[in-house]
Amino acid sequence: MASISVQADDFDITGEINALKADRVDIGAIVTFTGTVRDLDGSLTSMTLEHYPGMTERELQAVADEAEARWPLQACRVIHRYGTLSPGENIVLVITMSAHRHAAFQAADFLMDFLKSRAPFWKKEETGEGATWVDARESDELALKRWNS
Amino acid sequence: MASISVQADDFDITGEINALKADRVDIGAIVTFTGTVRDLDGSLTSMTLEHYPGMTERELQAVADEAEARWPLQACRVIHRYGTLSPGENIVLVITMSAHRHAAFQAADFLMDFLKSRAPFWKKEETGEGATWVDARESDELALKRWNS
Amino acid sequence: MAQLLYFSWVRERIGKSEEQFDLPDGVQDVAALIEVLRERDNGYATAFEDLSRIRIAVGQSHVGTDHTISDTDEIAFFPPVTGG
Amino acid sequence: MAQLLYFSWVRERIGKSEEQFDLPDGVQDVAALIEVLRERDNGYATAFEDLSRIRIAVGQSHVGTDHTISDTDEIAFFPPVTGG
Repeated sequence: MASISVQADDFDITGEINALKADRVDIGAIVTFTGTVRDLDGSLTSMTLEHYPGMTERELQAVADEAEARWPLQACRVIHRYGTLSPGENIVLVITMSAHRHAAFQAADFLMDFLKSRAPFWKKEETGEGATWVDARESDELALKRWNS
Repeated sequence: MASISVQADDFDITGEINALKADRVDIGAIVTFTGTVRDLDGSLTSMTLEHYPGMTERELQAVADEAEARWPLQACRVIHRYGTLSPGENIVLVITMSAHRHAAFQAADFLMDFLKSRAPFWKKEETGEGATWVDARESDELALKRWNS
Repeated sequence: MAQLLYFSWVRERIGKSEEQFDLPDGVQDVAALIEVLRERDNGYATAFEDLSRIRIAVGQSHVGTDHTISDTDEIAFFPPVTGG
Repeated sequence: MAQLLYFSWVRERIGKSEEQFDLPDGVQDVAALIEVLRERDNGYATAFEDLSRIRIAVGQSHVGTDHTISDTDEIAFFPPVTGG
């Protein structure tokens, strides 16, 4: 079953992969996606992620279960951080494991698209000028439509 | 510029990401693909990867450069192992970093498809019954066609 | 009493993150609740001034403004999500 | 002298991984070279019995059987690759 975590702490990708994979030898393909705090113009001091405890876990579990229903995955893990993060820090980790590489790629891509539009997190960017809530992007809504057919 | 390695030694994904990313804060999305030695029916003793030294490095560099030309990547790394590996061990690692997640996903997917059909490696599987060269799969040739349009 | 939750700039405009709220008679869906809240004060009015920017969860599931609500529900209002 | 390289089961069938080879007069492309090699002994004949299973690199780049070759080339023969 897909495993999810909502946590303040950072994660270690190699460690998470090893814990998921353990001694299994039926996995041929492992895909990870890591989202990090981006600061394109050098003005960002920090980013704070607010979330909706309870609903966050439900939504992450639901999207991970859906990925496991759509693709032949041997393991699936989602970790999303909350709290105040610095530029360059990790925000989110998705890991998919499958016998087949295209299943692992597609499931990870799908997980990120759904997470972006459904998981109740809100980013606030702090700069020298003050703090601003990040606006949702229409492209994230559009990305979801790829998975409806 | 894309960085490639052909090596006998194992790799550490977190370590490779940290080395590539360093202190950069303009990266928002990191995708990794890891291919591992699969043993679906429990009969595999080991797998040996033969390669063509010289040409292997050229092909890996060419496909990584092509990925950087097609997508806006901030970093791209390919590591491919050779030699004798046990079931479950790592074979190949692809890392792509971009400001945008779809670019990172597509570039990693592309890299694996091209690598599978162009990089001069040959797998030999050893079981209790003897050793067999793994046959190329037609599906790997077909996967390439996705990237021609 | 319904439990109302507010997040992100909805929370900041209203000035609180949660409250108990007795659904008035006749308020049977989210849209009707929003109309009632808007009348309370300027913070609520500002939070709900553009409903295209408001998302709703009832019982921790995404719903639309036509979703039926009752006095035991957990009802959350927030902007479009921006995690990941 | 051309440098010939063999990999995987092509190497095993021929019984060596590399050799120097003096291209005979008239051998100007890979296809002609394969015809000459096939005649050398049963190992070569078996290695090259099904050309649909043979891939070729000249100067460490993938080429087809119609690729022109010269006496200074590095010419490699191998099965379809199976890395990754």
